[in-house]
Amino acid sequence: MPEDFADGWEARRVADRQIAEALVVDVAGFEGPLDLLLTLARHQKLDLRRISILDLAEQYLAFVSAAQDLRIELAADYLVMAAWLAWLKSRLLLPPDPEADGPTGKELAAHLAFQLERLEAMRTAGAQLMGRNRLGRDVFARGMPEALVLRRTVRYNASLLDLLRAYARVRTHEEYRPLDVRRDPVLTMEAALTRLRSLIGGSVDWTLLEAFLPEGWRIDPKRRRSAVAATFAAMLELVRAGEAEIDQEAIFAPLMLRACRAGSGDRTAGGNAAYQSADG
Amino acid sequence: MADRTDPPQAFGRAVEQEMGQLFEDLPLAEQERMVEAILFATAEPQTLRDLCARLPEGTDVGHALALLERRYQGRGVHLVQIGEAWAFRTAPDLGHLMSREAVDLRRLSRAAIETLAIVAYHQPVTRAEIEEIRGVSVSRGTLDLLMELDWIRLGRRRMTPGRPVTFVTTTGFLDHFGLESARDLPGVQELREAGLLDNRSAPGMPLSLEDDEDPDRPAQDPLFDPDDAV
Amino acid sequence: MADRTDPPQAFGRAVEQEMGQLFEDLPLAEQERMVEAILFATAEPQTLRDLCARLPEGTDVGHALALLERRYQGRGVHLVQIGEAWAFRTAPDLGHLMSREAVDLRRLSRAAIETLAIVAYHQPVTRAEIEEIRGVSVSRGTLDLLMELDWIRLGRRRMTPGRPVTFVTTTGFLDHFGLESARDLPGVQELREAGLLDNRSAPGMPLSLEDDEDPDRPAQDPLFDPDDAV
Repeated sequence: MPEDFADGWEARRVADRQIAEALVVDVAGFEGPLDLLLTLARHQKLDLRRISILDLAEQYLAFVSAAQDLRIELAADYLVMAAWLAWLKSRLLLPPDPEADGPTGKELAAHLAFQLERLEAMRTAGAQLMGRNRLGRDVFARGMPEALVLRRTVRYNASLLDLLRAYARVRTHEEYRPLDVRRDPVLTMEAALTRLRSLIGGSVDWTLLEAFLPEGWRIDPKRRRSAVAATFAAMLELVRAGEAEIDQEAIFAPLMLRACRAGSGDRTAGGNAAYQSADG
Repeated sequence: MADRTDPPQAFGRAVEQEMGQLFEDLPLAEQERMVEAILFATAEPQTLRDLCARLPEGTDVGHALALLERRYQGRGVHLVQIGEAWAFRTAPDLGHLMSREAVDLRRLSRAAIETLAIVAYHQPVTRAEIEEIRGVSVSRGTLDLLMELDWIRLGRRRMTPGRPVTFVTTTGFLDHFGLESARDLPGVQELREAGLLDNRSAPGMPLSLEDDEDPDRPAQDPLFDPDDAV
Repeated sequence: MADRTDPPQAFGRAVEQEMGQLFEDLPLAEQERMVEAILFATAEPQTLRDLCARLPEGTDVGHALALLERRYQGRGVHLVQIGEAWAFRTAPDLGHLMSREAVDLRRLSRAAIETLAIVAYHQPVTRAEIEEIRGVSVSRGTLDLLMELDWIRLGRRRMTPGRPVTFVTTTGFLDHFGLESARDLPGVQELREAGLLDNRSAPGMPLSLEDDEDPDRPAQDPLFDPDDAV
């Protein structure tokens, strides 16, 4: 490497570091490594087509190391870019290896330059768009749209976004559920019956009616009352169908239920049967 | 612009009036197009005073209105005076063309939009499958509404026992939602990446069997409550 | 509207066509004022199809629009073409007169502006391509916001591995930014000539985020069955 090149290099390094340090403070303001590179490139040359990718890589690396010296945490993609630029730099500095396949350093540098130019072009385009005559600010639509009511039709409206959100909701099942359950505080007898039928098989021993109340129907008095009534009706239904037996020691004593064992014939089992204290 | 009328302006106006003798007033044609634009864009009929407040000093609003009224004579839209105010109105003989404007927009119920989404993503899909995916039963009315809206229609019968009918989406559906084909609907992953899907909880969770907004929810849901097993 | 072809309608149409021969078509001037009335009455751009649906059979809407466009040249209100649709809009140089009607335009983040520009200039464009151009992943809610503003929508899926969805701009976008079509985007010709709109693939850059292949393929897969193609 020629010496004057090395000297120039040192001088530039100092300048780069100064730029980099000025930028470090503001690292949060960058939208990713490409944005940072574009800013560095702009510091280098106004015409992006004439920037030196080698210098740019050097500036970027200086920036990253300065940020690290200052113990500023950089997002991983900044470091990935740094590693890649370091590698690109070595590729640009070393004579090309005729054996190596894949893109040459020059090609990679050209693509990076293209990316920077493209990003800047889009940024400019965005600014131009925003600066156009805009509807509702510079240009106006009819302020008094006329709707002469002759025929009134109902049109249901839903946007694609509504549709996508609905699907997302269905697929993830994480809809917002309010704490107060706005369900009618009535448990239907059918519901209680279905539930009881499926549970009764497991109840060989006398079990309190209350143990069969569904979760969520046990605390709130209104709901509990409805659940007890429905479950009681369902119990009677099961007894009538010969699927269960029911027992009560005395009037207003707890009601107990168990599955009807075929051939047990113990239909009038005494109230002394030990019952589970399975109160929920 | 000159729409403020605080005292300093009154002084300014006097000056401007004098200036008006020095500088040319706005050409009448320009005044006319200004009035035209204002009357087109405002939501309320404008009185002479309203118009004056918006227009540059020295505008002869009355003259501009007269020119404008003549210009729109016999056109599809007329300039009409309503009390003290002015507005554009459709020519009375063309009112019938606007009859289609009278539509009531209503939002689709949550059950309906979810059902529609499921049909869109899973078509051809049977009612039982829709219910399985939503975790709640689908009322006949919901499907009827969607069919009436011409967003879904019956597809082929499924060649399974019972030969259930299937539902598919229509061209009307694509039209309404601005899709070129149902294939263009984004996948779950893409929805999440577009930020449409809140991924606080992992997908693939068991179907929730409760939907408190759905009255005809199957009655067996408490069965699946593990706490409840005796 | 006219996408159903059930017999009664077809019959009615045939009758109308015959009538068209019996009765003179509407004079052009009359057609022009009808189109004028409809476009004046609605705030939303109307497509040729919308207009045809409202006008009597045999109306030469294209011709009427051309006449109307010429008539409103240089006026306070212009007839403008927005994609496939037409609308009256106030002349841009008079915007200051309507400052009271001005709505607060939502300030967009830099990310949103850039993303919008990329969709506009590169459409149809995939999320991965947007990310490749910006060098960062598309932040949550950006595409969402642009869709909500009705500036972008889903286009066709790209027929590449993973079949990613694409984004394109809407008529609402053209309307908002006063563009007749995406070909009129500022500087688009120059950018194309400079090769900056080419889809140049990266020779092994770390910036190309190639995660279009989504791992949990959405459940709508059967939809994308090639046998299903219409």
